[in-house]
Amino acid sequence: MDKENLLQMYYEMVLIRRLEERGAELYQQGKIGGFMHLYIGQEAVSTGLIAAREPRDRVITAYRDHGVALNCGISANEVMAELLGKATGMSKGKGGSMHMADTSKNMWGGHAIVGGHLPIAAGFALGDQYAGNDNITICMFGDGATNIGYFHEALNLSKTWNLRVLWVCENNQYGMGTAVDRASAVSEIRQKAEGYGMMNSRVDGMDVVKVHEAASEALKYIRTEGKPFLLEIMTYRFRGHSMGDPERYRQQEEVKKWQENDPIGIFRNYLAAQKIAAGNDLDGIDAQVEIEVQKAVEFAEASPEPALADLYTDIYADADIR
Amino acid sequence: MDKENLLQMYYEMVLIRRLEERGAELYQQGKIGGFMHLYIGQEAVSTGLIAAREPRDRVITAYRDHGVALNCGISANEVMAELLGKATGMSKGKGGSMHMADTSKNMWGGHAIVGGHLPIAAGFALGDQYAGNDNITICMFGDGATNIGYFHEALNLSKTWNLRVLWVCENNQYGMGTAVDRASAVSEIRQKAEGYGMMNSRVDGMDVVKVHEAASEALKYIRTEGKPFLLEIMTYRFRGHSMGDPERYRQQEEVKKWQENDPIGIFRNYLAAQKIAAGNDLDGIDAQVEIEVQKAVEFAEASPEPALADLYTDIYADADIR
Amino acid sequence: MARITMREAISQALMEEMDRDPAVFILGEEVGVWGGTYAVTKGFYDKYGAERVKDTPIAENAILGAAIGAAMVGQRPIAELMTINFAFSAMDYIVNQAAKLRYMFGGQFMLPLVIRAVGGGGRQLGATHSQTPDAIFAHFPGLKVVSPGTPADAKGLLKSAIRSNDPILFIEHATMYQVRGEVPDGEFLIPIGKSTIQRPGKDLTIVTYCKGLELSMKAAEELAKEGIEAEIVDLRTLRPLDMEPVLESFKKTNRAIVVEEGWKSYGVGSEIVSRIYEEAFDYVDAPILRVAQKEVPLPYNRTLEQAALPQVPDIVAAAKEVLK
Amino acid sequence: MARITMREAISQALMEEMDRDPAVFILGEEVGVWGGTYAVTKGFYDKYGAERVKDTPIAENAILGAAIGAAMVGQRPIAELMTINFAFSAMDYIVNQAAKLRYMFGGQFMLPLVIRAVGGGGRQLGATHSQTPDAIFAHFPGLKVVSPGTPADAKGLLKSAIRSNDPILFIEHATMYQVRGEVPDGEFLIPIGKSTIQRPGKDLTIVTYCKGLELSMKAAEELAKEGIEAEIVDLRTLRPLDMEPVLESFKKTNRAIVVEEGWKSYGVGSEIVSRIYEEAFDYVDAPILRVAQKEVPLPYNRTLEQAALPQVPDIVAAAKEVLK
Ligand SMILES: Cc1ncc(C[n+]2csc(CCOP(=O)(O)OP(=O)(O)O)c2C)c(N)n1
Ligand SMILES: Cc1ncc(C[n+]2csc(CCOP(=O)(O)OP(=O)(O)O)c2C)c(N)n1
Ligand SMILES: [Mg+2]
Ligand SMILES: [Mg+2]
Repeated sequence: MDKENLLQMYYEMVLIRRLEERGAELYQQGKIGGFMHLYIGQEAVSTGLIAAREPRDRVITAYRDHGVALNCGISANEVMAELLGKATGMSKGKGGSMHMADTSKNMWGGHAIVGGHLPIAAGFALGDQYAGNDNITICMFGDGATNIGYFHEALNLSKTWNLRVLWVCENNQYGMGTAVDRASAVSEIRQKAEGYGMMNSRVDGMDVVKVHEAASEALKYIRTEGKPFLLEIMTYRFRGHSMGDPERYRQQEEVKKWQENDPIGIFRNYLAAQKIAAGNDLDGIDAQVEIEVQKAVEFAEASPEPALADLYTDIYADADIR
Repeated sequence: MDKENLLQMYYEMVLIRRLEERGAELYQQGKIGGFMHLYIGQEAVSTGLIAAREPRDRVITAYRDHGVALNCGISANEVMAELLGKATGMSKGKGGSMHMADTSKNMWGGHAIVGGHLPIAAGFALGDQYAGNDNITICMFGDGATNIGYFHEALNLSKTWNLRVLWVCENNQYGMGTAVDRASAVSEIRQKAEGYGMMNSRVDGMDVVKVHEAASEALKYIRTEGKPFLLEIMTYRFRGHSMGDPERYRQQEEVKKWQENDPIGIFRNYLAAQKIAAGNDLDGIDAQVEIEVQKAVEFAEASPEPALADLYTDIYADADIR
Repeated sequence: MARITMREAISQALMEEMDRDPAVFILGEEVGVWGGTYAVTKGFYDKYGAERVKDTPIAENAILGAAIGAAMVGQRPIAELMTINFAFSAMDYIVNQAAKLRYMFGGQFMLPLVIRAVGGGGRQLGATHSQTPDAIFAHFPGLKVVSPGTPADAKGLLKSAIRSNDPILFIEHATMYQVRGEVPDGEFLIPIGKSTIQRPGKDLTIVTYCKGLELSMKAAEELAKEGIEAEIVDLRTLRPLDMEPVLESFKKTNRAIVVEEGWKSYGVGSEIVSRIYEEAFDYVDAPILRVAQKEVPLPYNRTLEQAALPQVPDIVAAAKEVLK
Repeated sequence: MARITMREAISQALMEEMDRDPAVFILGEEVGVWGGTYAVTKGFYDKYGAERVKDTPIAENAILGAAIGAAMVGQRPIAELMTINFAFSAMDYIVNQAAKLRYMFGGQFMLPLVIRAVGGGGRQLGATHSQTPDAIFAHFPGLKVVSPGTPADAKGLLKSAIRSNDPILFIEHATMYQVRGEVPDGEFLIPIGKSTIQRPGKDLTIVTYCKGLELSMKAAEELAKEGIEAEIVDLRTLRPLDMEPVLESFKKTNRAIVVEEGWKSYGVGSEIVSRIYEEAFDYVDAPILRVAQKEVPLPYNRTLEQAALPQVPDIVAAAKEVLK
């Protein structure tokens, strides 16, 4: 990876962090509603992962999707506008925090039914296989999602039909308040791939460079072999499951321990150690992000609400019949 | 196993065979309706398996259930009566071929939604765990059923909660017309247990003695360790999936090859070779079964239809409100 | 125009659309090598090959999820549920995914998807395998629900469904595949969302669809013998629901019954009855009655099952009742 | 008698029944350590331990399947679906297993099972997470469907549900946990399957339940200011449906509206309207109207979402309309 790409990754990670911090404030002020799940702490995962894809590779994820949206190239303006439910959001304010998609950027959402998007991801890959191309579908989901039947049916189908899917489990060690071992028969999620005879690997998700490497390798395998792959990425969310989580299920020491392992801090150290960028350069990026996020908030606040008539549009494609 | 038990197994296998042969005739005559799935060819599986259980161990299976019902001690009369939809059937004619249960014999059905009974089996074991006993639930299902999400959720739950379940996959190599490899990511079903870190084994299901041994071992493990176990039993159905299967998906040579491997014939040879019973003794059992089946048909045909008022009973337990 | 069975009409529609548009493909349990459990896709596997007639694992969520995904990226899948009873095993994909994805993402993509499912009772398949739960699917905006009652409608509606850019649940009836009727050869489309008069009459209106149409036609013959001329309106599509022919007929006859195979409570009839009173209140001369399934899970025993299902005499009796 | 919230009333019912009967236990996602997503089971884990307050994997089929199995062998599980939207991910267990198993096996066992699920819109959760699909569950014989509108009813009905030997879907509303009301302490049972008058009146009948009750009570106050006295009948149970108080009220007022939060088409109102006309035709003075959700998937944006949901002014307007 060259300097430009590395700095781009740094920029994206900081952008996710700052945008979500502002989002949390706006949520507290009642300007954002519904459920909002922050990605803070997990930035290295989607950043390293998405940096490894070709633009023609499709991305789909769960409701913890702000980071993925930004990594895919959706603007901070649009993300913020969607959070505020404005007409200028990429889903016109109809989707909100959990449903960010921009198909022109090959980002297919933001899905709120746990595990529900996995069979749909298999469907993307089926569509591409049917079309005869070698696009890959990158499907991200949580550790908790690997216990639902959707996971099983999707993984089995992808292996049986040789679909090009990179299954990415973001193992942040909890599904809401339930630690992996309390819900899953195996502690390492990658072991589930054995039941499908599927290639798999596991990587440290606090280190964006390692994530990028592991993802690149997996994508290469998928592209050339025409088979799926399961990548488990170990990570941790620094905030609650969603806004307003009482967090009775974990100790504050545990959280602190992980926060000392901040993926942005780790990456800064790496960039300095490798002499790719000094603290100053990175501070410059931080400042630039600060402005970008501020502008995004202003853009979103100034944006119009969707028109009342929009309630009835986008239901059907044939015609807007009810 | 002593002689008595071995001969009992022989008797049960022949009973299943003859009863189903008569059932097929009655179906052709229009006296049995709905779907009817014959067990012919697979008799050694449930016979060896059920012979290994304690009476307090619960049994639950899919729609291919006549054999299991007989092995559990339900009478030929009742099985035949249920097939004919008579009030004297164990489900009062409301269930039919696919829904044979007698909870007093710890046989809990006969279930027609593929894989649907697996989470219910986990529930039996949960109920027993909650009650503090060491009963085991024996849950049988087909190879095809291992691709549906229900399988995954049930196996994961059983391992995570240490439920006493013997998961038994009757691998007869087809789910309707779909060969295992066309629907499953792995050829050996037992491999799926790896994804749950679950103990497992595989056994020849045409040999009732081997089935009995493998089942006994698995049950011992479950009872003492308090953990589930997946047993794959290799078998073959000699008839179509259900009555009226065009059987376009397999060659007649393949069927013939397996029919030469008849589990009843194999067991006869074994009994003779081990000098447990001569051909004569076994012919005596055959003749006895012939009479029993004939009587069952007569019983069923002479039995009354359910009363019209029964349409409205058994819907609710509190009172027969509609 | 040829006199063919419902099965042939459906096969024809599928073949014609597969020939016309390479983006159309079929997936489902036993659709390929077996030729379809109800033989609807017999011969398709040989003609179109394994890529376009895809046998799937028994995994209804994967089938529908994969179909939805493929539709989102531009293909036009036809997913077959072996029976509509198995729709409950993949309910989320029908009412929560297919019905909502387009809306939730502000119209960024289309969902040109047909889910074919056969339903209905009367074949002694027991409580879990004999349902006619059409009404519950029709409850969800975002989905379209079609259920034809004649071979011609089956062909014309299925072809339109395949060409539609929206998710459509297409419900067939297991006991109607042998029903024969005149069906136009080749190109023949019937618009989704249009009810129609299947039999003209002046004395009362029978509103029905699918299996109910078959029964109502027979009942109308019985009634005709007694000089009663029933007008039969076939809904054909349950969502979007076209009340116009119903109301037009009702304003003429002033009396109506609704006939459906499913359970009466919270069923299709409930909606039709409510709409008639709402939109033609001043034309009502007698209470509108519903003929439907008894409120019991369907039993295996044939006599009991037949007693639970709506029958021709029930329709005749209801018709006479509203004419009193 | 104390003035407590709906949340407290439900917690109380659960605790009292767990204390009374050791066969009662709870299972579901986040019911234990977390204390329930809506804090209904807060403190339960500490009080009853992990065996009686079981946190489950995110696997709705396993949760309901396990509950059904445990009920069949004699326990009395209360399964919690985090929201009713996830019922679609385990639909087969609700409508095809719980509702039919007893019947299919000729009554060999009971299914003493409560499925608690919270539903409803109005919290900007988007289309897949905001539904009020109660009507579709009420369509299935074999199931009982209960949905209380006051804290007292919530307590009395939930306690009865836990003691019932049948599978019961118990639907709560996400925006009503803070609603307060007088609730009797300790032993207090309300029978399943009984509608009741929540507000007496003489001018028109408002038939409703759950969230609709809250809205209708407010609307009745508005109407009262203009001298219109609405009688409010709360269904409380959707199956078995008790029409007696509805019909009695209607025979007095001769005018009615039905208020529900779910979609209008094929909804609860459709059934109620049909039944009133069927059973009290001669008492009808004006078309019966339905107030319900607009036929759209619910959007995230607050203004749009509120526009889609039925509101107090909609009820007031409908009431005046039927009084014209
Ligand atoms: C089918 C379904 N069941 C339950 C929920 C409620 N729910 C939302 S997020 C969540 C936890 C998911 O955990 P995990 O997959 O590990 O993802 P994470 O939140 O940790 O990123 C649950 C239970 C849901 N949205 N869908
Ligand atoms: C959920 C569901 N999907 C589909 C079916 C239709 N179906 C009935 S049996 C069967 C094949 C099952 O194969 P397998 O599990 O191998 O059992 P076998 O018949 O070989 O004993 C199918 C697809 C069903 N009953 N339930
Ligand atoms: Mg997680
Ligand atoms: Mg099989």
